[in-house]
Amino acid sequence: MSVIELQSVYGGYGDTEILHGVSLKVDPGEIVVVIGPNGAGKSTAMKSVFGLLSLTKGQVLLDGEDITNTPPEKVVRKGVCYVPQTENIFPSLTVEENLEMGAYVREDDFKPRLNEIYELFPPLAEKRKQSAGTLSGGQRQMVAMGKALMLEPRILLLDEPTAGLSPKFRGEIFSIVKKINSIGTPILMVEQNAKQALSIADHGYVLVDGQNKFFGSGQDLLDDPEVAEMFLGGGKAVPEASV
Amino acid sequence: MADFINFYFIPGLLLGSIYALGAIGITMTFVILRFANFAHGESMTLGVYFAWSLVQITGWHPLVVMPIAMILTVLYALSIDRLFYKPLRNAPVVMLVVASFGLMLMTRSVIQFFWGVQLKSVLPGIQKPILVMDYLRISPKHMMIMASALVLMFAVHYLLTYTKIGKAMRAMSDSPELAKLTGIDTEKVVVATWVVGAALACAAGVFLAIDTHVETRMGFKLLLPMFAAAILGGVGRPYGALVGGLIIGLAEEISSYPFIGTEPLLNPGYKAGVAFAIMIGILIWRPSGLFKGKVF
Amino acid sequence: MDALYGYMLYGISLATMGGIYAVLTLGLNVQWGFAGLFNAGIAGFFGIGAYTTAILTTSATHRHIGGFEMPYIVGFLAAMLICGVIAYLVGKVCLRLRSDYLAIATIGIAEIFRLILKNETWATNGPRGVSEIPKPFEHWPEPWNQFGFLLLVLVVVAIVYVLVEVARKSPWGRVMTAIRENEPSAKAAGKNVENFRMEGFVIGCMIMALAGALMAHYLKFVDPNATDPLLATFLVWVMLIVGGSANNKGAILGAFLMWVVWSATEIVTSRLPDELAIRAAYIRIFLIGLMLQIFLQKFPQGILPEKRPDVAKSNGNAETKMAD
Amino acid sequence: MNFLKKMAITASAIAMLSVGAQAGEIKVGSAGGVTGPIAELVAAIVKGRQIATEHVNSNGGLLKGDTMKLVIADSACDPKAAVDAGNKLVNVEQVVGIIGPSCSGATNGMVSSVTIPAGVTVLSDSATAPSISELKDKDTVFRASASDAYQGKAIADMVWKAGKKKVAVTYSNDDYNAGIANVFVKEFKALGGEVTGNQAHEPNKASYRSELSTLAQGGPEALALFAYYGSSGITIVKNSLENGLFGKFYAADGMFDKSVIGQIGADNLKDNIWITQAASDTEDASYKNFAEAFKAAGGDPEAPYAAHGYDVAFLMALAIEKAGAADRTKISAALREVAGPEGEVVRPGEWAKAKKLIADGKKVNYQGAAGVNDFDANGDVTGLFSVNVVGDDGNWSRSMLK
Repeated sequence: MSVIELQSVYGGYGDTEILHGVSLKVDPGEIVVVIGPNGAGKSTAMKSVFGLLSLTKGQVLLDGEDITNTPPEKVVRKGVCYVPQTENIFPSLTVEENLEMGAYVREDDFKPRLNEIYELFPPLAEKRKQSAGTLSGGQRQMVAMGKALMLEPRILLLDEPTAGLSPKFRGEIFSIVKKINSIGTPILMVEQNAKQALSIADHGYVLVDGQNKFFGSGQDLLDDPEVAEMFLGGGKAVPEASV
Repeated sequence: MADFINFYFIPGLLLGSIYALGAIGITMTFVILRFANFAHGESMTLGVYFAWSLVQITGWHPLVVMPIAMILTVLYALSIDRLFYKPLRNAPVVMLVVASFGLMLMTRSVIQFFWGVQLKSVLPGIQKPILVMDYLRISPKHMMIMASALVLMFAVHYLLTYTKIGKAMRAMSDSPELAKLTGIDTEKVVVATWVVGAALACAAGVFLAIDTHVETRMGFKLLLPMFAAAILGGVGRPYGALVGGLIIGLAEEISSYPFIGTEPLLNPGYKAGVAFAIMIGILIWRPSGLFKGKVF
Repeated sequence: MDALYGYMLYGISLATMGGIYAVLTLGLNVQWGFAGLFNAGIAGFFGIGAYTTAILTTSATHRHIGGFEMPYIVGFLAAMLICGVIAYLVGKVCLRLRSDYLAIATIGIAEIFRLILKNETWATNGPRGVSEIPKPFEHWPEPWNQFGFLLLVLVVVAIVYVLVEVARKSPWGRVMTAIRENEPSAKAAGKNVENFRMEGFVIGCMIMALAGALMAHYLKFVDPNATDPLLATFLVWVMLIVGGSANNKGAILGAFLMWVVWSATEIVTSRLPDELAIRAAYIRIFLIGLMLQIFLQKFPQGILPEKRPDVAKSNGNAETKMAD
Repeated sequence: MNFLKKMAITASAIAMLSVGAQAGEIKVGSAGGVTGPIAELVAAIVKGRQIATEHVNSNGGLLKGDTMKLVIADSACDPKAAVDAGNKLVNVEQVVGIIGPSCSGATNGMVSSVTIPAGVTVLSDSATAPSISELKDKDTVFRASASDAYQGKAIADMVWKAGKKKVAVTYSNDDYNAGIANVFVKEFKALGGEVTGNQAHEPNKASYRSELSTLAQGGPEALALFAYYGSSGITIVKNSLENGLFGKFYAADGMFDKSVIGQIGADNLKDNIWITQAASDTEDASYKNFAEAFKAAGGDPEAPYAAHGYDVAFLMALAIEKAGAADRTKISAALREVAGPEGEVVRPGEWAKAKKLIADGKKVNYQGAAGVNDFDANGDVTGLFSVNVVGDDGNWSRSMLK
């Protein structure tokens, strides 16, 4: 059974419909990447999993359980963690406090998990008493992901984790994503840097105008000339600007 | 110099700590519930009247009955939240401001109805100050107020730094949206905010009443300085509110010190305007306040 | 017969006060109903208007500056002009921030203005106020003088209503609605949001000053209590919310209705035993406040809801929330 | 929305039914700032009015046994509210005359806009602004409290006679206290005294230490304090005594209240504070009559203007009795006839005696609890004054000011 499955969902903000029947799924242990042009509804599709917008049609399933239109605070408790693209840390809290907040819904002792996170992100261990707002962009992203991982989630949703980062950090983030995945957490990720993202993905989706356009394994999509033409700069280098 | 310390600096500090305690509640509701709570001054007044009644019933010192008054004020704040603010939680925020504006007058009229408008006192009589080092005049009453204020400030500090709910409050004042996504129980944080805000408002009011007297419009008089303190410190920054309150209190008192000649620098009639002037200045030059608060 | 004549005179006074409040409420409607701006210091702008005309139109006295004996119309125009300038300065500071800041700043302005009125005795006669303000038609025989003034008020209400209504239907009004509903998309459409807000704020304040000027002539007296928030700020808010914000007819209806409720309830409460009658004054304030809360929660559209066929309303809230 | 309409309809229906004087009831408007900035003072004033009305009604009533009915209207110390209140009293309630309102501003607005055009007599108990004297009022505006001009001078004389040559002055910045301070400063300087500092203060502040510290410069021997006891007076005395800034205080009647002693303590105030108050003739029997009645009614006579409240209600009753009918147009002239100075003296509580005198066609001279009420051409009283100090029993003790 898929961890997360969107079955032909329709919806948007207010009266503006953005998703016109999007379907996608993430199977256990997978990294799934969603790419597409600006305004294609990539982030919106991800937010729909998290109950951040109201769906008019279609279903969202978590391990087969219907969680359509469940409010975000309940979705978290079901073990789905979401890292937004911006404002994904509490800047005035220290690194450790941020991680603690990530474990807010945990009733048990989260200390062991905290140490695991520090092992995963050694720079954070050094700066645990520093307020998160003073960290560099890449380290903030680590805090954001670490915060989400505190829950030992069933699936991790990442909204453009590399947006605004320099190419050096970008690579670092992708390798972290791979590392998180390798210890067993399935990941659904929206990305602008399609080429790099697809190269670590098990599967990829291409959304255009709120609808599915292409689907395939990461490598298939990279090899697909049409996809390459549209999103990978004709097979050339990935464009610098991500917005 | 002795005059400056005795009659300008110490009163300023005292007034400042009262503003500071009140401003913490304002700054927290502003950032967590996202609206400027005009009824905050009235929570303060109500708390004082609770304390006054308790003093009448028990005959104890106002500081002794203060915790009970604080609990009553908290209950009031929570029921107001349930009845009047919660139904508007999903409406545009400015509706909440309108509602709080209405509650300000409603609460005051209830106080005036039940307790009447006659002036009251929680601690009658006068206290001669103790002379320290031959020129510092320190009144025991003021020592008590300052000490209690300090205790409360440390309690707030402890709550915000070392408890889960306190950290959640700080997290939510950083970003309510992210707090929700993180799974923080935002309604619980809202409740905690009212608890802290109302309890501190009650304490600030009682301190003021110990220093002066009990009167139905005392809370409203403090509203503008408290807003100014919250904005000066940076909205959503409880420590900022503390500093902001102290600065506003000191500035109000010191503004009429005769720095030049024997006439007050500023006509004391304009004292109440000092807080406002500082606030406007901050809004022009640094809307995020001294401690990088939220700007909406 | 005497009684009937008395009721008629009371009716005139109700209508006159209602009319002045209607002007105030229309001014607030431009700010809140059109532009979504929260002005918590209506009393301040109202007072500025009242004092300006009072000082310009009274005859010479040793109590305050003046002796200009200007015609009423000059008083009215000057009141609006001065208020407009002050509103512009306030707007300059606050309008780039969210509405709460404006609310705090405007309540502060009312406070500062009150302090100036009280302390600058040479100009304003301090707390003792400006008396013997001339009143249009006061030399006509009773009750025609009252009728005359009522007519003046109603004419002003009509003029303000027509102007504000024209503005609402104009492209300017439509942009205002768009900004209030969805600021980001209005910005994206290339509208200078801050300028539009400023225009709404300044125009609203000028209308409030006009109401203040009318009140000064009606009462023939003005003192720093003119800036008291209860009757000149809070009541106006209740009027607009009850009548229907963003609807000019609603604003006028709300003003007349609430003034009648406010004034006439005392006729009932004054019949209570004395002790209660005194305390009933507070119950009156409480009930008016409660009414505001009920309307805010249950009928946020007011008695006459906003008419706006072209824009869907149901999802307005969701949109603003997301836009935050 | 329906409930709103219903509410309005019910309200007006009740109003209609109950309007119009019932048989044997004569209505007098009782306007006062029962809400608003001086509400705490007005509560006692209104009580004074009620006690006078009870005295009238329980001793034979008005005219042919009619009862006098006070109709309360809230003037909120605000001209807007006062005009509305006046309109209701004059036009809906059809009162014979109006006592009150409390504040000068409210009085100014109400009489200019409502009662002077309507020809209704107004007798205020606590409006003291000099500008009220100057209104072109067709002799319909009276007041039982002395214009500030008199009391300011009385205090200046008292301070000077007490041998104080240098004083500092502070006043609460409201219409009443600012006016009286102004007169005091002028008169005290005219006597040859020195005013070392003269400062307004904003009422209702938490502390006045800094103001007082500035005022204490220049060696003043006493503080002339013009304030209401509640909004700032008590705080100022407290702050001064606690910090040794001032030890002696001279004050006007806004400071006269039992709570001043209650909150500061009799020991601290004994021989340190002098508060003037309007008074009647030498023996001050009028005040004693009033004070006993007020205490019997469960009130505290030592409240500012409570006595004036009594006087205006009593005077209004006398005027109606004298006019012989509940006729608005005759009240003004009748009021002058019952107020003195000629005629047999009538004191608070002596309604039966007054009623008989009037019935016999004799002249009456009401000597009020708060002073002689001989109206001058402007409808003002000049007033004698008494001074209150803290007596041996820890209460206010009162003596005439010569």
